[in-house]
Amino acid sequence: MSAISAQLPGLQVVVPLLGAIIAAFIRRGTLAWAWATLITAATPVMAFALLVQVWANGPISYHLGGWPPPIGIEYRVDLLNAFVLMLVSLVSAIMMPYARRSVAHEIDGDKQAWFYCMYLLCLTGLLGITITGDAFNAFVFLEISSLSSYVLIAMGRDRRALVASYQYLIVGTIGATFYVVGVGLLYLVTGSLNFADIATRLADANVMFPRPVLAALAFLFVGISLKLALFPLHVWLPNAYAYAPSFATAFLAATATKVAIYLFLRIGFSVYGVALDIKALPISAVLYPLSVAAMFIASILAVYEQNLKRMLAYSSVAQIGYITLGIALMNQAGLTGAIVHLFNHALIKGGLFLALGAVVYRAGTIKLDDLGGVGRTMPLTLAAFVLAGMSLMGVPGTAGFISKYYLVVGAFDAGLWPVAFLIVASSLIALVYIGRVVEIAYFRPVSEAVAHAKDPPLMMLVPILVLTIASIYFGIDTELSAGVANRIAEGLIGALKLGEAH
Amino acid sequence: MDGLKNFIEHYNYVATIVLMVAGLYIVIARGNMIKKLIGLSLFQTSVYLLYIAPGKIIGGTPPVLDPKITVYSNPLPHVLILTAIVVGIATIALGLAIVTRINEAYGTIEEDEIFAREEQE
Amino acid sequence: MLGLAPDTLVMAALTIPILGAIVIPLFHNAPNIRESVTLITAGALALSVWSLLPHVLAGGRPAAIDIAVVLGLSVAFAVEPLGLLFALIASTLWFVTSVYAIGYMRGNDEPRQTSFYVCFAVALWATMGIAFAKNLFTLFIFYEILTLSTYPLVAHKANGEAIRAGRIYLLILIGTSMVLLLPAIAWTWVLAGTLDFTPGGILANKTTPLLLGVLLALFAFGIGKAALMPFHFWLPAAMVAPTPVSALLHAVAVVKAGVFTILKVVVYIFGIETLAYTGAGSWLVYAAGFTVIAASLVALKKDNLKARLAYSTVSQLSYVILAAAILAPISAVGAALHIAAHAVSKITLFFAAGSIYTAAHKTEISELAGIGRRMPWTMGAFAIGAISMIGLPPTAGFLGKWFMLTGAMQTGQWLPIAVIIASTLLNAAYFLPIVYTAFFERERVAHPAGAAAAHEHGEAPLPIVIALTATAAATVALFLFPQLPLRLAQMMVGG
Amino acid sequence: MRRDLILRIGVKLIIPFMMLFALYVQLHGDYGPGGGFQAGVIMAGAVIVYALIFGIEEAQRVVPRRLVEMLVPLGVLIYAGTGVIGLLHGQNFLDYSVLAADAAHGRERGILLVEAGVLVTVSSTMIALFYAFSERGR
Amino acid sequence: MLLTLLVTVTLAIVRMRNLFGVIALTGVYSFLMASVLIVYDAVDVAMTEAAVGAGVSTVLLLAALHLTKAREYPQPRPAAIPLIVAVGVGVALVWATYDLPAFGLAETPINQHVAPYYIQNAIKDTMVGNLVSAILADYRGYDTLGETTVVFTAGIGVLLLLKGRAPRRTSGTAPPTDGGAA
Repeated sequence: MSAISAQLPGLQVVVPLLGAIIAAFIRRGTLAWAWATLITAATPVMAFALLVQVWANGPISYHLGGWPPPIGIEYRVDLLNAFVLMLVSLVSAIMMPYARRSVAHEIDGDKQAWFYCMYLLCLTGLLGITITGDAFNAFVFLEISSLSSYVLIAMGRDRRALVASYQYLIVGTIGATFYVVGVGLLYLVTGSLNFADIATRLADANVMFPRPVLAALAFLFVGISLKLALFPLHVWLPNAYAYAPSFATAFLAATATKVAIYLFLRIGFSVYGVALDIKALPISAVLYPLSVAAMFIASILAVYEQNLKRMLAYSSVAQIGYITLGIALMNQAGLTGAIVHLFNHALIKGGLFLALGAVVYRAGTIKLDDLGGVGRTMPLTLAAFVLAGMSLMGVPGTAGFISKYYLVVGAFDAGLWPVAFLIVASSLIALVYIGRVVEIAYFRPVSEAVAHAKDPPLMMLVPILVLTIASIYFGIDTELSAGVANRIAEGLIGALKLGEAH
Repeated sequence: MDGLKNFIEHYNYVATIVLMVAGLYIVIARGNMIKKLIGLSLFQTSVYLLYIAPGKIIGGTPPVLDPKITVYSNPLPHVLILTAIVVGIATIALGLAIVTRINEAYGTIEEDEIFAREEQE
Repeated sequence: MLGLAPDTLVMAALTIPILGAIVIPLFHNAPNIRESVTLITAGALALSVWSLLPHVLAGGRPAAIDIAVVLGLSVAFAVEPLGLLFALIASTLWFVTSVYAIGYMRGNDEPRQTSFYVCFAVALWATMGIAFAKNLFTLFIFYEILTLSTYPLVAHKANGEAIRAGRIYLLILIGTSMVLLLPAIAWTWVLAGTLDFTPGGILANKTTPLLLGVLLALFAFGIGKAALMPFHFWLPAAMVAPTPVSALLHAVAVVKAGVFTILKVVVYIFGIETLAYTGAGSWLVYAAGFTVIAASLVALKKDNLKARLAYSTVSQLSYVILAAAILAPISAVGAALHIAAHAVSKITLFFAAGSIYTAAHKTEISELAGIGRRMPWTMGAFAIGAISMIGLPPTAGFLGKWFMLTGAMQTGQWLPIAVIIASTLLNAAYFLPIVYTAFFERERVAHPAGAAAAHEHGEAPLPIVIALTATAAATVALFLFPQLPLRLAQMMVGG
Repeated sequence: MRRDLILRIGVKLIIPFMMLFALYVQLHGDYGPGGGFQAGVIMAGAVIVYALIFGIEEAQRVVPRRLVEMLVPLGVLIYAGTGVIGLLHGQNFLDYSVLAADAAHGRERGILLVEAGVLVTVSSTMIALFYAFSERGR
Repeated sequence: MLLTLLVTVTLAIVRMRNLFGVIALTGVYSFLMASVLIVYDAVDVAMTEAAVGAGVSTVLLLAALHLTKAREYPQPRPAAIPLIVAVGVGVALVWATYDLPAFGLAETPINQHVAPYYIQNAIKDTMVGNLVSAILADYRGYDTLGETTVVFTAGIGVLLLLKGRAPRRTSGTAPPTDGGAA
């Protein structure tokens, strides 16, 4: 047992990796699905075990190939990435039962098996990015997840999926290359690739080579921002989410951007923040305007969107704005808000996109005007959609409220009360675009498109409801979400090396 | 003169950067999807030099151990770049596959035309 | 009265309505059972709330549930006098309204009655939550639930007008609460480190009078349900809803939740003393006073009966805010009394309006000539309600105004006094004509054809008549026996 | 150009040498430049040349599509499997030291194995790509 | 100097419109790059770059070109903004790299910190003389596993995308369905 728990960090990634490899040998879709479900179900278990270990005894360091860092590659699990690992794996595991029908409906039979193989690879990549303590290794797994997600997106029925995937490939690769350049510069000035090791050596390096250190930050920032769709680098996201297969959309929306944000936190706080005075770096200065712009512009774009998937995609860009805003605040409450919103938004968006997937499955369209009265033909699905929507607006008593509340308090603590008002004001726009859906779904006569639709089969319905209920539940019992996030924020801020000014 | 000296010392960087700029320019400016991919690979390739050039030690030899030799160039960047090359070609291959499909679906691989089509729909 | 432990009763009050909401849809296809479930739920709720009364009068503060959420936010409930008063009014009137609603919904065979009753039950659940909330956060949660659960009722008719009204309703109520109230709460937390309702308030010398004033403004306008101008539009808009909704929710539960919240914030968050000596609240007198007058003037212009009642409500609500803003304990008592008084009298008026609509399908005041002779009960009740609105004895309306005036006199504030007097005249000006036309004018017949239709109606269905007679009676009774609400109100201000 | 006898003979002669060279690059990787990846590319190159001259069908008769599609994951499996052996011996993932009596030999063996894995995946992937693209053409 | 040649080829690639020629040039580019790498003692990398750049990618590009039969059109879109962006990045980098250590020195961080360990211990750790192989397959073997996985991903991905005979849809005939369900 202890032997296994000692190997957990390795297994966390190796298991899905092996799963993916073996999935490639499978030909039958259903079988591949069962296999993928089994593998995925195993990941949150390991993640939870890791989280417990870390919560109890602090960070774990795992040396791949038995080589200690910086010679070899290190897996370093602290509270932050244990939390993200758990989020990613848990959400994926919840979604898997849903996948079978939805994928069978949207993907040709002979392609389903490999579709799941790609999904597992994507999961592997995301977990790998999250768990690794090595900058270059992170890049390799970034590429694994990226390449597989390009394929996942390109599998969409609509031919526009191909273009979306292509654009994502271009943008994603540029982002990855920027990241490599950034890592390269850091390597040139510190001679190391291990995050922790870089952090220890960065301060001296900054004395000798201040410019490359700053440039490296810039390149990493841009590279990762492209991945996490920080406004205005989000252009790839709406189409990618809109035309990908429903399951892929839900999966990516709930996990991919979150991992990118994690990487951002890791580099910003654990590397730069530890070595230099983070408040002296132009991080907040850049993040504030972009976040606010995202919160408003993206939300407004969502209001005018007819395709509901695109609407939610824009809303995702806006929500990412909240998270980056919380990061920019750089105080306890703000950072907690950012991290807890990472968690809540994954649940909320996961639920919303799954619900839309169910609509696609039954009604075959998600064009808002075709969905009149769908609330009456697919009551449970739409009820879930509305509830998750409320959580998205941040109605008190829902998970979304907790995040918003932390952010507002953080803004007040930072003495930025205008920001506090911007946060709440922008969440009103969410009310508008969710409200549109409610009006049409409930107060319009039933349209012919949805006349014969009904709630999806149980295997699809349950994941939707689970995620939705979770997105409400974590508005009351926040032990696992805000509680952990709070301690993570403490850890991150505690480790910061702040100048005398602060 | 110092500036010139510095320039020469950093010539490899400058060259690298020129390649990078060229690649990036192609990616952004060109509408032909294959050309874009070529630009992308240029962009990626340019990074190789950024890693490898600094690893070169004048008077050093390739990092293949040999009792007679004492000074070796830094092998680590080589390893990283090997990985980078592979990743690059993988990306290009995938990109080309997608482009092929796009061509089948739209009958063109000029982005502008495709966007024009989408406008009509 | 139920002999249960007080805490259990609180629990009951907080669970019964939501249980009802869950059970009602099960009998979607059996209207009779469905309605009786509603009645039973309402009755049980009223019973359990009334059973709380002795405990509270004895000085008890029954509590239930305490879930810590984050940053000291917790979901917790504790009954205090003002809350109990509010709960008593709401739960009792819910029972009456349910009786009325059955008559009304069937009389006009409205669509989607099941969802109507469900939303109604949820709304009442939210009201109980607000009444018994132990802290701002809990109150805020149920405040929003109330908004969201009443939205479907407003948009009930599902026609263009109803949907538009629904939009305004949501945008203003959610908007104000999100953009103003939420920051206010967060700010309060940052300042005071707690959100519990505490006698004497929690903000004593926590910040400068100026900021205190700003914070008060955030609350006063953030609580859109109090319909302080300019955030009152949602109320007239909401009148497209079926009359029972207008009656119970938009004359009692929702709007009273608004002023109730303001009262609680003034008394238990700021503390009357704190506001009094910092003078942070003085501006509120003007805002409220303005709303009182302005709304009355608008009401004068309205010919649609429900619209006029709505604007009357807007002005009456600001009475309560005004009373609170006077910042004299005695006027705070007046505010509490006025909540009760206005509740019973305004609901009577709405019942009457609905009754007219059901029996005669008339909505405009100009059509009401002589209707008093066809519907004596209805218009009689209407008259009582109107008198109470004006604030003349022997009706409940008189009490509230009386206490307000006394408070204003004591503190020597002349503006409130002027406002109250002026508005009294205005009230008379827009209510008495209705009563007059109804009873003393002859029926105008547009043309013989129309005449036939016009003649074919007497009183409204029995449940309706019963209901409005009961509330009218209550309006008078409250004047004759004011001890109970008075006692509760005085306990609130620590008397 | 299918008719061109000399070319066909020439290729027939070259291909074994390419294969041999690939193997050399593969195994010599420990002492000189080269390794699984380069070898894999060359190996694939051999097959591709063959296919170019003798046609896809002919090539697929020698190296069936199905086989290639199997080999792609197989290589990674070899690599990862080598890593798992470490796990099974209670060592960390990819710790080769357990593959032989003493650590150094174990690691040498491990390197050999994983390079083989790389070879398999790379060569088969290249061939698969070639097949995929050329089949799409017709 | 090779680098200069490299730069000129690159510029030629930027200018040229005939895709076939461009692909040919990329081949040349790769060979030049390879030779530059050899100068920098990166023999393995050079070998790979030659094999991949001049070999694989050329074949793939030609295949794709054959399939799409495309010839790049003269550009309607303005070149100003892209130029600014690209050059901006370039300037940033020049500015950044300016105070990096000069070329070829031994006492730079990267040549001081981790690398020496490999040079001293590779043989006794792994009995493999080629440091690159040693690091590639052992010290950083996990990266290489990832790299192989990337190849694997791309392979399966391409097969997945090009599987079966897609109906030869000519432009416009594809059903535009919002949300993917056809």
